[in-house]
Amino acid sequence: MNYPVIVDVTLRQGIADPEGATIERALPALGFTGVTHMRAGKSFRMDIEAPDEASALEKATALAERLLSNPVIENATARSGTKG
Amino acid sequence: MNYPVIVDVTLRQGIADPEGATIERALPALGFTGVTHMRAGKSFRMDIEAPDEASALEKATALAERLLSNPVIENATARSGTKG
Amino acid sequence: MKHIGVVVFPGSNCEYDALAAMGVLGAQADFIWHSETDISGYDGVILPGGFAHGDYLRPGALARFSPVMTAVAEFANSGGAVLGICNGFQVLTEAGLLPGALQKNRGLTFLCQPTTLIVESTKSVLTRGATIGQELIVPINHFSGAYTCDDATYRALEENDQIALRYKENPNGSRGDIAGVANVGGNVVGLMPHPERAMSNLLGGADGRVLLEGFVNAPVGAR
Amino acid sequence: MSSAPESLHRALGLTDSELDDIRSVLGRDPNHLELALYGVMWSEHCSYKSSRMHLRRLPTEAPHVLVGPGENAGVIDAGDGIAVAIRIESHNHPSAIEPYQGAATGVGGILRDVFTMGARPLAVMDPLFFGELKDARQRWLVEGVVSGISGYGNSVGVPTIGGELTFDECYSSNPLVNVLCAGALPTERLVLGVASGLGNLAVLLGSSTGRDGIGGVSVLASAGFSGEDGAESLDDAKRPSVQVGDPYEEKRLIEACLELLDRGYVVGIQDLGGAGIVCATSETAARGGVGMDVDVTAIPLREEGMQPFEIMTSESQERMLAIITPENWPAVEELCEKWEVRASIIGHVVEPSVDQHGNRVGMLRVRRGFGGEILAEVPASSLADEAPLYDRPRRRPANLDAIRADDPTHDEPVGTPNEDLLEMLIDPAWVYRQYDSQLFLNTVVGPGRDAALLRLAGPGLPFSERGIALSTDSNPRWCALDPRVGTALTVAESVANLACVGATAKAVVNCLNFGNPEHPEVMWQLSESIDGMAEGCNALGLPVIGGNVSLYNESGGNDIDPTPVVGLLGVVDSLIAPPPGWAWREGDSLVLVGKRTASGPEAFPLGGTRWATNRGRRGGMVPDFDGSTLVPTFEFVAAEIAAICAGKTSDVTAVHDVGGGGLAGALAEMVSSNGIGADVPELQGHGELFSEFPGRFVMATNDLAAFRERCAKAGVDALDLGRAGGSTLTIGSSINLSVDQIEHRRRTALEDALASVD
Ligand SMILES: Nc1ncnc2c1ncn2[C@@H]1O[C@H](COP(=O)(O)OP(=O)(O)O)[C@@H](O)[C@H]1O
Ligand SMILES: [Mg+2]
Repeated sequence: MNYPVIVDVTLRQGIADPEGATIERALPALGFTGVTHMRAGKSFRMDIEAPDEASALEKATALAERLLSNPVIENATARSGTKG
Repeated sequence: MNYPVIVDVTLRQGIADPEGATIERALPALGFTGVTHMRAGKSFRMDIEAPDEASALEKATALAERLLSNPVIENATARSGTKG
Repeated sequence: MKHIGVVVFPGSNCEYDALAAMGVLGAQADFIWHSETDISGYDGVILPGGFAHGDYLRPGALARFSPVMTAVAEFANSGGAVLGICNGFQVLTEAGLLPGALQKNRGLTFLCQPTTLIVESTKSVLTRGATIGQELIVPINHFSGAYTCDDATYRALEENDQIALRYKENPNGSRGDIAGVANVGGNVVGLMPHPERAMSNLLGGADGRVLLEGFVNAPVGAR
Repeated sequence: MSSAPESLHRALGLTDSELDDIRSVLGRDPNHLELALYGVMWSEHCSYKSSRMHLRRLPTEAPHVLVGPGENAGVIDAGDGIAVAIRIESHNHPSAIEPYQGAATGVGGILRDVFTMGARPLAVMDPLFFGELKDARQRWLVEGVVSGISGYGNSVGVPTIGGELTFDECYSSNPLVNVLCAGALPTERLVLGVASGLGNLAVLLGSSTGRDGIGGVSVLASAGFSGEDGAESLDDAKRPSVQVGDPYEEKRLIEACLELLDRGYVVGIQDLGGAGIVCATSETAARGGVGMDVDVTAIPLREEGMQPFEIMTSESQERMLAIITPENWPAVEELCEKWEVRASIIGHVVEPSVDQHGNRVGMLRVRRGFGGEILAEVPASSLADEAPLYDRPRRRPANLDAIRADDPTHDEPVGTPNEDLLEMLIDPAWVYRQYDSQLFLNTVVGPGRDAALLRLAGPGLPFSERGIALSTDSNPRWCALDPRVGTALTVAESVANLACVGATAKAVVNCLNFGNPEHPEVMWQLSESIDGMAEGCNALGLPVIGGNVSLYNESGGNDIDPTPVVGLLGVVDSLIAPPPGWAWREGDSLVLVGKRTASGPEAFPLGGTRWATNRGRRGGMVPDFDGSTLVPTFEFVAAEIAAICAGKTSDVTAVHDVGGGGLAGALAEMVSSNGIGADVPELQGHGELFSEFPGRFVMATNDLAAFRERCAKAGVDALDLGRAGGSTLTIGSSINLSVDQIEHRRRTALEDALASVD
């Protein structure tokens, strides 16, 4: 079976996020107020062939940690996506 | 109140995704097989001040469409995040 | 003497180069800081290369909200000559003044190298002095230079003769080998290669001259 | 002020005797915060405590030197009212852990060192050293480091115009990422990092301060990696040291600082690098002989709950400290607002105190609020300049004689010379294509040639017809065999590179990358290498105007080969036409200029060459350094090419120095640059094909007689090397390769290696 999986990669706490900070700084001028703690992250959507969903997620987690993120600055988590 | 919100930005269907394709091509060599349809996307986490969650999400959707994505190539959706 | 404005966003970095090129061509050129709202008095406007607002979010995404862009849009809509080079091209697409979008290069790396361009149309203010089929060697310097658009837009570009320049050998995965496009009127044009870097044999070639000369000497639009 | 617990100093990287030194400076026990300040400022990285006594042996003076070692960057007078600032630094350990950000923040740091002097950064170079690419981790490092330099350098808007790329097993666990920056300024605008003027304000510019890089200098840069697998074994405790670069912030900071200087609003300015605010405030105060009161509550923070020691030692990137008069504050604030650069008054310049001996001592006081509680109070100069000096034990490696005796010079060739030659050709274009090398319209010769050559021009500079040339060089294989001679030869190699673009060498900066200084063999290598650099520089008439020492480049107890990197700055007096480059024309005569054979016992030594290394032979002897033959050769070549740059007609059509890959390598590189082959008569075996000693140039001319006459007049040897033409490179009976084969191999070697799968 093929299971849709999403891997979210976010910056670890305490790691500076210049992109998020720059976007946040720009918002008031665009008329968006009351937005704080903006953090930019990445996501990867994929289909994973596995006997069941749990092992698909396991595979995705390994992939997330080994390839899609650098654990020194990033956290990566896998969740199941929706078909489509 | 401040509501945590996540905006997911993905490439529109039919738009080439060289990043996703490159990762997918590299996978077998690293021992990951059975991974297909890899698509790279972005996510933005933020806190939005609003009277209730629904209006926070509404504000996030406007932000997502006006700024966080380029509708020529991307789709954007807002969902509520978890506190923390 | 023509008077050209070079828009400077925080993070722009080719503004001095654009200014120098204008000087070589005998035009008077001045910087326009991005917070300016009045750009009257210019015969043409250049959005130079660089990383406006750090290119954060997407190249051009934050810059298009800079106050000056409202004035640039008005200038463009009234027929004024507007040229976006590299990052400036990205800003113009984000602002909706040119169709399409620019995505990361196919190889996912920044590319700084000479490219050979083929002039596809002489309808734009940039290519009006060149001849169709003319080959020009002009360097590229970008990470997100792959021109992207949907099928309908691409057809429209071809039908309206909006494709100004194509690469002879596609370096970045650009749709249809597109290096530069114009709006329907031909007065707004954007390209990823840097003609201002090809203005002198001391620096490796002067093929950019025919492009920028055409731009500087474009008849002043109905404004 | 409560005093610190007994063992805290060790956790902060201070030894017991260093704690005693601190006690005697203060005349009391230090408190926790004071100890933390000493911990970072007396770290190897900040204090040069193991190397300082040796560095004093370098020549540092010449009439054109405006600023020598000791400041943020060295500065020379380049003529026409323009001064050039230059500095090189390492970012080795951060890059091993997070290659993208490690390299990116390395670029950010070196730029700040240069614009601190009032110079606009105009060029970056990046000497890089990795393990062999057959290892997947090395490929990850290479891709990360190169994209980090590309991502930061391109975005901040400074062209990267050259560097180095070396692969060797010894860097597998400890890659080296050095970055050099050169910038220019109107000579009269030169500023130094000095705080003076009682009542003046210390203003922090740029990013807010977070917990990033706390203890970076003491933990990351002043200790080795413990495990076999280098950075992979790094424990979690060291991880928060990773910093993220923000080139957009830096770009605005550059523009704001240069404008502040232009307008004369600034008395002194200093970048924040290693050791953050404590370093910048104590150094500026110490240089000015004044005291400084710093208010920790005035520093904008990015994170909540930060302790004073974290605030004072954080290495958050993209920050500068400006000393201004109070009257200028409103103007400074307004200018910074325009550039969207945050500016906060964090310190006051105060009267020095008088100590028990009646001496005036500028104190660094950390307070909670101006005039508020004093959290720390120490003499600024004791932090900045009075770290202990160590004469660490030195020992010549016991196995050095055996290694030298294992000389490959007389090895029988195993493969054919054709194969040997192809194997050593590699064009680093995959790397430098990722760098914007053309910004500012100055780049006459970009990356990929012998040296980079730029017009000496930039925003705000007076007009000049001059050019500047830059090169970085290293030869760790030679330096492993003989660090003294190897380093001297590296200097020579660098001067040769500059001669190829017509430049006269003016000043050296160096980055000394070595292993663990607590290993006596490493200290011996360092000391020998410094002597070699002094010898090379003296012979070639060059001052050393700055540098950086990176120690503890080791992993699992194994030190890297000694890797002194030489950065060389030269000047071309008139640059109105490009130098000839490598591309000869059909029918040109080829000449080997310079002494045909090496100085020393072997005519064509192969120790330390690519040829030997490629067959796993790492022993042997290096050639001697002989300044008396090098100087006239370099001067002759530089003058020949300078004439062309000045617009004179010349019969010389191409030039390239003989370096890595030897004479055969040089010829192959020239062939591949223009697609025209050459027919060269038989040389003296594979020794002459592949020996790499410097002082030789391949030059092409379309008037052999005239050219030979000029060589003779200059007293420089000239050996006929045959003719350019055709579509093959033939060297006697040993080399016969098509131009296409050579070109293809050079172009694809690196990309193929990066794409390989293990
Ligand atoms: N190998 C060296 N040769 C000459 N000067 C050196 C060397 N290493 C360091 N220096 C000089 O010592 C001074 C202090 O260096 P450093 O502490 O790295 O500066 P920063 O505080 O800017 O990081 C610099 O001016 C530098 O030029
Ligand atoms: Mg410094």
